[in-house]
Amino acid sequence: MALKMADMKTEMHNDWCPGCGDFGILSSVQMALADMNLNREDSVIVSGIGCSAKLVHYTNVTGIHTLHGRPLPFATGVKLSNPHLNVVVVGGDGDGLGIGAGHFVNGGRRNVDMLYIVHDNGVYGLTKGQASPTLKLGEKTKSLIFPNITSSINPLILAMASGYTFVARGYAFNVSHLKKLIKMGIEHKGAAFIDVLQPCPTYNDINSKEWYNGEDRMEEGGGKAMPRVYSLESEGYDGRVNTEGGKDAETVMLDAIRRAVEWGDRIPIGVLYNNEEIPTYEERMLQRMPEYMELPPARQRISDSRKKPIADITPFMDELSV
Amino acid sequence: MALKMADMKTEMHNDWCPGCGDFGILSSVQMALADMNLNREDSVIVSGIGCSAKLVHYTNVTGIHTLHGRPLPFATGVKLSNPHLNVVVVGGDGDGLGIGAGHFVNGGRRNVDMLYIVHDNGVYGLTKGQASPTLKLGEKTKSLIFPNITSSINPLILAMASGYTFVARGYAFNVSHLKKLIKMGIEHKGAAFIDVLQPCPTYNDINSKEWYNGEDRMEEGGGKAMPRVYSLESEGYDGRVNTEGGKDAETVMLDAIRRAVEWGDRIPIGVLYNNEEIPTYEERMLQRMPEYMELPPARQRISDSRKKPIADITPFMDELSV
Amino acid sequence: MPGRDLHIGDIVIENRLQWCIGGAQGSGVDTSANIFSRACAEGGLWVVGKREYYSNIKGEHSYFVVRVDRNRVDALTEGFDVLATFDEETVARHFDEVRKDGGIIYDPSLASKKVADIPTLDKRIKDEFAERFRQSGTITIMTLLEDAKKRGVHLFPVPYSTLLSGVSAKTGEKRQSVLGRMVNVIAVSASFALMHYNLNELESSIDHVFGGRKKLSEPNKIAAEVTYEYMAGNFKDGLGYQLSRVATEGKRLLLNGNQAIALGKLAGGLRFQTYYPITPAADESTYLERYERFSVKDGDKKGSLMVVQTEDEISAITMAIGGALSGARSSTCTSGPGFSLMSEGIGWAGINEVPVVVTNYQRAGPSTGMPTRHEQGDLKFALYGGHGDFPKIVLASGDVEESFYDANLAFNYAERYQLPVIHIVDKAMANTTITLPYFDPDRMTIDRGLFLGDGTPFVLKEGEEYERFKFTESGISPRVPIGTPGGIFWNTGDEHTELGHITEDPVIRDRMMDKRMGKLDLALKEIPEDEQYHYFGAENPDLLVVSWGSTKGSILEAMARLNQHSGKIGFLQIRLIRPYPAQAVIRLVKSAHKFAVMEMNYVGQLADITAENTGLLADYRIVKFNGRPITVDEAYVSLKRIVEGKSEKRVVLTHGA
Amino acid sequence: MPGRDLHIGDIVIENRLQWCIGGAQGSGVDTSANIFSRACAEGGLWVVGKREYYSNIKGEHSYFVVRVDRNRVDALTEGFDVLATFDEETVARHFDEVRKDGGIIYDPSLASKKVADIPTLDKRIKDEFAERFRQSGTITIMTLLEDAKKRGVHLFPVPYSTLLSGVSAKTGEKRQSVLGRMVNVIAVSASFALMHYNLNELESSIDHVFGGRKKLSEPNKIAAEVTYEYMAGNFKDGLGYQLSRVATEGKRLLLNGNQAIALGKLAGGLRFQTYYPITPAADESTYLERYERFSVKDGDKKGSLMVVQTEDEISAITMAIGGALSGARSSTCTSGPGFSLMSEGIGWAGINEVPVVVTNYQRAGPSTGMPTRHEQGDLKFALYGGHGDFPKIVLASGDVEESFYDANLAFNYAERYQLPVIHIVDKAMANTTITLPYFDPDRMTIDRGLFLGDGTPFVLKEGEEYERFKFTESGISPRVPIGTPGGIFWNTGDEHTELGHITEDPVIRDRMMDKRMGKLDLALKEIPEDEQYHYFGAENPDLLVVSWGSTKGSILEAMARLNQHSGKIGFLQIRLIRPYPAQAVIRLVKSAHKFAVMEMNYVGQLADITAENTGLLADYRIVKFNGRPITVDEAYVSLKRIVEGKSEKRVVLTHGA
Ligand SMILES: Cc1ncc(C[n+]2csc(CCOP(=O)(O)OP(=O)(O)O)c2C)c(N)n1
Ligand SMILES: Cc1ncc(C[n+]2csc(CCOP(=O)(O)OP(=O)(O)O)c2C)c(N)n1
Ligand code: SF4
Ligand code: SF4
Ligand SMILES: [Mg+2]
Ligand SMILES: [Mg+2]
Repeated sequence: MALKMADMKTEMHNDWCPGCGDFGILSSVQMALADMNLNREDSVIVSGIGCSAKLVHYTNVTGIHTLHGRPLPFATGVKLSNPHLNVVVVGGDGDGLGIGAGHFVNGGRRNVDMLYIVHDNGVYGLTKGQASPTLKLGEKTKSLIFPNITSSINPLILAMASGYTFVARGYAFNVSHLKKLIKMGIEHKGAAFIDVLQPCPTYNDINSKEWYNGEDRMEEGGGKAMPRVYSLESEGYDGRVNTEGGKDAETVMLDAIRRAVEWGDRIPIGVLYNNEEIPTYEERMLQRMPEYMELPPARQRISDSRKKPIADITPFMDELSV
Repeated sequence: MALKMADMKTEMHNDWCPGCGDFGILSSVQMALADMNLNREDSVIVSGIGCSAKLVHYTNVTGIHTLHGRPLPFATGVKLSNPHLNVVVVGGDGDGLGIGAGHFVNGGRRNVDMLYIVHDNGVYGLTKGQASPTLKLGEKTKSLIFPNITSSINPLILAMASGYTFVARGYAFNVSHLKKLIKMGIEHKGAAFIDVLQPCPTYNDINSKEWYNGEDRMEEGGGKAMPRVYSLESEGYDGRVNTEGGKDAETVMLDAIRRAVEWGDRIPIGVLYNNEEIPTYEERMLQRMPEYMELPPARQRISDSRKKPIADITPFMDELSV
Repeated sequence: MPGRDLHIGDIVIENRLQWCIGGAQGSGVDTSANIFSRACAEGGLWVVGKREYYSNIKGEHSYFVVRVDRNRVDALTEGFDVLATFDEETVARHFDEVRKDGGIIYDPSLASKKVADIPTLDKRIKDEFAERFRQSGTITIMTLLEDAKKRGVHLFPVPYSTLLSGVSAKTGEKRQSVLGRMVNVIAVSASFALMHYNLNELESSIDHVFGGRKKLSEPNKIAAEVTYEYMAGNFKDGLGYQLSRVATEGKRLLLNGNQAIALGKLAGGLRFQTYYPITPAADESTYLERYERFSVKDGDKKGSLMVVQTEDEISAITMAIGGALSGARSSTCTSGPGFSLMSEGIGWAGINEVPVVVTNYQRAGPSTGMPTRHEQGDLKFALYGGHGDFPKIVLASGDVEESFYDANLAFNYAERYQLPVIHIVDKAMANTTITLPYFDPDRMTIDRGLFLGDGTPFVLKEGEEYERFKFTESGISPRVPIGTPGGIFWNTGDEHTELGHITEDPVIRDRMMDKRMGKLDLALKEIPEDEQYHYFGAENPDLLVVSWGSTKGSILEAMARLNQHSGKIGFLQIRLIRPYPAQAVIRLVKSAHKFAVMEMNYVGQLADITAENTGLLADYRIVKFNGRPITVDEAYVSLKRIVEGKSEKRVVLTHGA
Repeated sequence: MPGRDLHIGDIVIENRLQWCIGGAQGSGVDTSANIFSRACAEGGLWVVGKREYYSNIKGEHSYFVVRVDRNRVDALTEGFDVLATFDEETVARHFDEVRKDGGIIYDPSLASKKVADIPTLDKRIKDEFAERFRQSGTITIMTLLEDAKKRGVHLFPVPYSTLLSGVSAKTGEKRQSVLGRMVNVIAVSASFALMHYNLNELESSIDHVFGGRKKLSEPNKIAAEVTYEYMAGNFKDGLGYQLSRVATEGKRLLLNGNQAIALGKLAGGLRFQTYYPITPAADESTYLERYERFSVKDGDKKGSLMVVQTEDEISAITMAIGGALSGARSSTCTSGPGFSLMSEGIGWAGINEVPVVVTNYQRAGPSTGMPTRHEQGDLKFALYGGHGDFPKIVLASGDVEESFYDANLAFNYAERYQLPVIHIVDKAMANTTITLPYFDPDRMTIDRGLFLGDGTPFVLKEGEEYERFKFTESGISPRVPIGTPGGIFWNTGDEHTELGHITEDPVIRDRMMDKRMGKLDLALKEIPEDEQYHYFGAENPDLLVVSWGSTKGSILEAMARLNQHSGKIGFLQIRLIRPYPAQAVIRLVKSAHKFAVMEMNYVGQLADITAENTGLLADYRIVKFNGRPITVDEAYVSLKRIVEGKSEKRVVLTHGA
C-alpha cells in the first residue's frame, strides 16, 4: 500500500513559530519518506536538541529525540546494530556544528550509511537566538547584544573535509527540491549530509525567507525579486565522483569548495559532492564478519529456550587454560 | 640576557620511548622559545593528555597539562584573560582530532592569537597504540587486531575549513625546519596550527622515521634514500594570502588543499596557508572594549584597600529601580 | 454580553492579592506581567512574581503569577484573586485556581469555544474535563466559567475587540498586528481598573517598560485609558481586592534572580565569564555581556568583563578555569545537562586547586527533563559529581537577595580555599521577579586568599623555586597568576609533586590527598556560621523543618502562619552543603522534637545527605517534583499535618498548572 | 663475585611463596611474570598476581608480584619471599620489602651503581635514602643489598652477561638486542632454580607464552637451561622456599579481570560494545574485538559482536544506547575521566528506560590522577552522577570470578528493569592475573525482561497504539526493538507521555517519576539476596567488616587468620549498592558489636552511603588511597587493632611501592 504524506504525521501539536523554515523541512522529510514507500517501521529519525529536533515528534516513524549535540553517535549505534534500518538524523546547526562538531567530524570518518540533515538557521533557536556556528562574523541578529564575534563555519566544506561521501545543500522553502535531496541522501550508500538553509523568522532577521528570495533585490525596472538561492543542477553542475571517468574525489571536491564558498548574491543548493567509491562502515565490517548483514547485533539470539547463553566461550577459555 | 636552550629544560625525567618523534618536537619548541628570547614567565604551554602532552613538564615555562581533548579551551581562557601571554598549545592527534575535534573546529572560528601544535603519530600512544584519527583507512599498525576500519581526517584541510589563519605542517625529525615553523606560528597574529608528523616507533610501524626518510626507496643504482617529506618552500610555494595582491583566501586555500592531499610518495611540510587579514578574537574584542589590552580580565583590580568591591553597579541598579 | 452578579462582600482587602495572566508564548504575557509588577512597585507596593512557560518559543501556554502586598513578600501562595485572560487556553488551565470572591477577566467572544479544540491543551486535561463535566454536553469555555462562578468567582467579560476598535479610533492605528499586541495592556488595565488602582502608576509603568519608545507606549497608554473607562462604566464596583499607592522607604529594585546573581558577580569581581546557552542560566550571561563595561570606583579607566559564548559546556568550564589560572575571577553558569558535561573539568580544578565558580541553575530533570520548569534535583550530583575524591564547596542560596551576596561568597571560598565552588540555585529563583531594597555592595568583602596577583608582592627566597603546591600547615599554597615574574609553575590532572609535576609516589600521593581534602575541614572551621546556615523560628521546636534553596520563602511564611497559632516550628536553612555543617545540624535536630526535610526533588536529597553526614534520618520527607515550586500554602498544610500528627512519612506535593 | 652466606633454616616452606619481578616498562617484566605464573599454574599450583606500572610506555619502573600457593589464593600479602631483579631501580625500590629468609636475585655488575644516578627514581625516595644511609658514604645498590642482608635476606648474584654469553654460544645468537630480552627468562629461571622447581614446567610455559613461535621460545628455553645449570652449580641449596608440582582437579584458567569480564559479557549476550581507549578499561574491548566471531551452540552460523572505537566517551555511551534501542545487548566500558563524560548520556538512558551497561574500571583519581594505579573512588559518583533523579543500578563485583557472572547479571538487571546499570569494578581487578576453575556459562540465566524482540511475539490489540512508556502495575512497560512491525515509538530526554512524546503536564510528570523511580524498589524486592550481598564469617560478630569490590580477597583471608585465634569477625560484602539493601545491612550491623567499613578511597564512600541509607555511622573507617591495593596483612593488622581496642576511628593504610 502506497504511503501518503498524511501517514507520516502524528497527532502531536506542532509548536514551531509561524513561518519557521522547519515546517518546510518537516514536509520534505515526510514527503520523501512517503514517496520512498518504505515500511514505516523500518525508518527511524534521530534528532538532537533544539527547535529542529522536535521534528521527530511530528513524524510517524520511530523517533529518537536525544541529547544536544549527540544525535550522530546515538544514530550510529542504532544503525550499526541493525543495518537494515533506514536512519535519518536531524538537528540544529548549533547542535551539529557547535556542541556536536566532534561527532560531526568523526561521523564523516566512519561513513556509516545514513543521512544527516542540519537545520541551518544561524541561531540557537530554542535558547532564544544566540549566534550559532553558521552565523557570519560581525552579523547582529535580533537577540545579539553585540555583532557576532566569532567566524562562521562552512558546513559543506567541513563535511567534505570530514569524509561525508554525499554533501548537499537544500533550502527549507524549496520543498520539492529538498525532498529530492533527501531521497538521494537516503539512497546514498554512505554518510550523507544535507545542510538546509532554514529561515528562523523569530530570531534571524538577516537570513530571512525574504532575503533568500531576494525580495530586497528587485529586477531592474521594478520586476520580480531575484532569488539569492540557485540550484547547482540548473547550471549543469555535477558533483559525482567517477575516478575511472576522470573525475576523482580531489577534483570534485575542489570544484565543490568553489561553490560552497559562494554566499551573498548567489547561494547554491543541490548536490555538491557525491562519492560512492568509498566503502561504508558496514561494508568494511562485512569484510571481517561475513554474517554481519544477515545477523547483525540486534538480530542475534543470545540464549536458548532454557535462557542459557548460546555463545560458546569454551575455545576462548581453552586458550587461557592451565 | 639571551636565553639558551638549556634554560628551557626542566629536571623532570623524560619518559618517552627511545626514538620517539616527540623528542624532536620538544627540542623545536624549546629552541624556538629560546630563540625568541621572550621572558620565560610570559610563555605558557597548555597540553592535553597523551604521550605528547607530557611535553609541558619537560619545558621550563609555565605548563598546564590539562584534560584529554581540552587543551584548546583551557588555553583560550588563559589567553583571553591575559592577552599578553604567549600561549602555545600542544597535544596528540587523538587528543586534538578525536575527542577534541569539537574544540578544534570551534577554536578555528575564534581565531584567538595562539599556536596549536598537534603531534601527529597516527596512534593513541599513551593508551597503547589504538588508531588515531589520522591513521589511514585499512592500515594495520602494531597494536591493531584488524586493519583500521575508519577513514582518516586530514588535519590541514580540517584546520583550513575551521578557520585557522595559519596552517602548516612540520616533521618531528626536521628540527630546524620545525623550529622555524613554530616561531612563525607564535609570531602569527591569530590561531596558528601546525600538524607535526611524529614517528612513534613503539606503535606506528608504518609511518616510521625510516618511512618518512624513504629508506625503503633507494635511489636507483643503490644510492641514497629518497625522503618522502619535502618542503613547500623548496618548491617556491607561498601560502600567504594577499587579497590586494590578487591572492585571496579562497585561491590560496584551494592551492593549499591540493598540497594537503599529497601523501605516500610526496609529503609536503611547510606553511600551507597564512592569512593575516582576518582580525583576531582579541582585536574584535578591542573594538568593543578599548581598554581590553591595557586592562584585560586578569589585570584588573577588583577591590579597594578595604577589600570592598570597586565595580560600580549603581547605574545598573538604577535601571532596575522602582 | 452576559450580565454580572455583584455580590462583593463588605470587607475590601487592600493591597494584598495574587494576580495571574496567561496566554500563548510570544504573545506578550511577559510584558504584561512586567507592566503589572512595575505599576504596583511604582506605587510603593511589594511584589513577587513567577513565570511559568513551556520549552517552546511561540504558541505554547505561559502564565505569570504576581503577588502584591504592602509588605515585602518572598513566595507565592496557592490560587489567584484575579485571573486575567485573553485566550481560551488560559481560562481552561487556570479557572479552577481562582479563589472564591476572586475574579476572572475574559473575552466573551471566546466563551463558546470548545475546550476540545484547544490544540495545545494536554490530552490528560481534556480527558479529565470530559469526565468531570460529562453532564454538560459540549464543554466550552463558558462551561468552565460557569463552574467557577458556582464557586463564588466573579466573571468579568471584557470585549477586547470592542475596546481595540476604540483604541483604533483614538490612535488612528489600523493594523491588526499592532492592535493585537495591545490585548496585553487591556488585560492588565482591566485588572487594575477592577482593583481601583491609580491609572498614573500604570501609565508610568507602560512608559518604562517600553523604554520611552513613544510609538509603542502612547497607543498602549490610550488602550489603558479606554479600558479604564470601559471598566468604570460596566463594573464600577470592582472587586473586593483593591490596590493603592503606599509610601516606601529607601530605594528599591525590581529584578529577577538571573540579574541579581549577575550583579553579585560583577560587584564580587568577576572578570571572565564563559557560558553555553541553556535555560534558565543563559540570561545571566546575556545580562553580564550587556554590562561588560562599567565604572570603577576611584579609577579613571572603565572596568570590563569578558563574556565568552563557547561551543559547549566542556569548553565553558575549562575555559573558565583557564581564566582563573591567568588570575581573573572566573565563572561559568549552566543548568543540568550542561552541568553534567562539566564533571570532568570540575575534577581537574579540584586536583589543581583552581578557584572557579560554577553557578548551577537547577531545572526539572533528569536529562532534558522539563527545561523551563523548576526542581532542586542536582544536589547530590553537585556534591559528588566527578570521579575520585576531590574537594569542592557547594553553596545554596535561599532567595534572590541572598544570591546577590552569595555570588561574591562563592568567589571568596573559591579563592581562599583554592577549589571549585558550585553555587547552586534554581529556575524558580532565576525566573522570580521581586521587589527588593537596593543591594549594598559594601556589605561584600572580597577575599582573594593567598593570591599574589592582586597587589600582594610575590617574593621568592634566593635559589628557591616556586612550588605551586607547597605543603603548608593550612594546606593552602600561595597562588600566582600565570605570567608572574619568577612564578613559573606546572599544573596537571595527574597526581603531582609540590612543583606540579606528575608523580605516582605513594607517599607524596597521600600527602597531596590530605592537603586537598583537608581544605574542606578548614573551610568548615573558618566560614562563619551564618554563612553556613540560617536558623529561624522557635527554639527547641516541636518540629524542625530543614531545607535549602528557594523553598525558603514559602517555608518562612508557612512557619510564621503556623507559629501564630498552635505550632512551635523552627526552620533550618542549610546554605553550605559541602562541607556539611554536621555538628550544627545535629545540635539543632536534637533540640527539636521531630524533624522534616522539605525539598523539590523525588528522593529527598538533602534528607539523604543529612543522614549521610549525621546519621539522623528525617522523620518526614516532604518532596515535590512536578516542576512547579512549593507554594506557601503547600508548605503550610504539609507542616500543619505533621504538627497535628496526621502526616505520612513521605509527602508528595502536587500543586501547579 | 660477592660471596653468599647460606644459612637457610631447616624448615622448608613448600608451595607457598610470594615472588616479585621488576624492571623498566617495556623491558619484558610482564612476559616474565606471565611465564612465571603459567609455569606455576601448569604445575597445578594456584597463583594470583598483580601488575604495578606507571602511566608510561617505556622506561618507568614496573613490577609484578605473584603469590603461589597449593590452594586457591585471591589476594596478595605484604612483602616478597623472592625478588628477581635485573636493573638497579628494582633493587632500590623493593629491597626493603623482601622478607627475612627471603632472597634477592640481582646482577652483580650493577652493585656498584649509585642510587642517586637512577633517573626514574623519585626524589622523595632518594632523599629518604640519603637520610637513612647517611653513615654509608655514597649509596650504591650494594649499600641497599647489604642492608637487606643484615635483616636476614639472602643475596643471589646472577651474572647476567656471563649467562647470556653462554646462551649466545649455545644458540649462535649474537645480536645484543635479542640477547638482552632474555634477561627476563634468566631472572625467572634463576628464581625457579632456587625454588628447585621442575624445569619442564618452565619450558612448557615458555612455549605457551611465546605462542609456539619457535624462534623465540627455543633460545629462551636454552637460557632457562643455562641458568638452571648455573644456579645448581652456585647456589645448590637454593632457598627455604620450594615449589613442586601438585595434582589438580578440573580445568583451570589463568586470566585477568579484563578478560573475565569480556568473557562474561560475551556469554551474557553482549553483541554491541563501544569504547574509547582508556586505562585500565581498554583491554576489555580489545579482547572482545579479537574474539568478535564465535561459535554458537545449536546454531550453524557464527555468532558475532561488534566493537566500535568511538571518538570520545560521550559517543561511546550514546552509541551503546543506540545499540540497545535497536535491541542488542549493548555496553561500554571506561574509567574515571571517561565515566565523567558519560553522566549526561546515562541520564538519558534513565529517563528513556534504556537497558545499557557501563563497566566502570575505577582507577586512582581525581581527574587524570594516577591512571595505572588502583582506587575505589568513583562509588558516590556512580550512584549520583547525572543531574536530576533517575534510576540506575550499581553492581560491584568482589573478585575476578564474580565479575564474570556479574557481567551477565548487569545485563539482566538492565533489561529486566529497563535502566542503565553501572557495573563497577577496578584497576586491581582488571590487572589481577589469577588461576580459577573454568567458568560455567550454564550458571548464567539470561533474563531479557519484558523485551519483545527475542522471540517473544509483539501483538497489539486492534486499534491500539504501541505505548513505549505505558503505565503498568510493575512500572515496567513492554519494550520492542526499533524496527518491530507495529511497534513505532518515540523517545525523548524530555519528560514524556506514555507514547513517548514531550509533555510538561505536572500530573503525568508525577506518574512518570513514580514509574521510573519505583523500579528501584521493585529491583530490591526481586533481586535475590545473594546477588545483593555476601555474608561471611561468624554470626553475631564482635566486629563486622563492611566492604565492596576488590578488597574482598584480602578481607576474607585476614578474617580467616583472625578468626583462627581470638577474633570473631564477620564480613559483609555489599554487591548491590543501588538500590541499597538497607534492611539487610541494618540487621547485620545490629547483630554485630561494632562495625568497620574498609575501602580504597579517601572519604570512606561506602561508609557514607551506608549512613545515608541506614542512619548507621561506621565505628571505624579503614581507608587507603595511595594507589596500591590493600594487602591481606594490612587488612589483618587494621582489623586486629580494632578487635584489640587499639584502633583510631579512621585508619589510613599506606603500604605499597
Ligand atoms: C548540554 C546542553 N547544553 C545546552 C542545552 C540547551 N539548548 C537547548 S536547544 C539549544 C540550541 C539549539 O540551537 P540549534 O541546535 O541551532 O537548534 P535550533 O533551535 O536552532 O533548531 C541549546 C543550547 C542543552 N539542551 N543541553
Ligand atoms: C576522557 C578521557 N578518555 C580517555 C583517556 C585515556 N587516554 C589517555 S592518553 C589517550 C590517547 C592519547 O593519544 P594521542 O592524543 O594521540 O596522544 P599520544 O599519546 O599519541 O601522544 C587516551 C585515550 C583520558 N585520559 N581521558
Ligand atoms: S525560534 Fe526560530 S527555529 Fe525555533 S521554531 Fe521559532 S522560527 Fe523556528
Ligand atoms: S608510545 Fe609512541 S608516542 Fe608515546 S612515547 Fe612511545 S614512541 Fe612516543
Ligand atoms: Mg539553529
Ligand atoms: Mg597520537
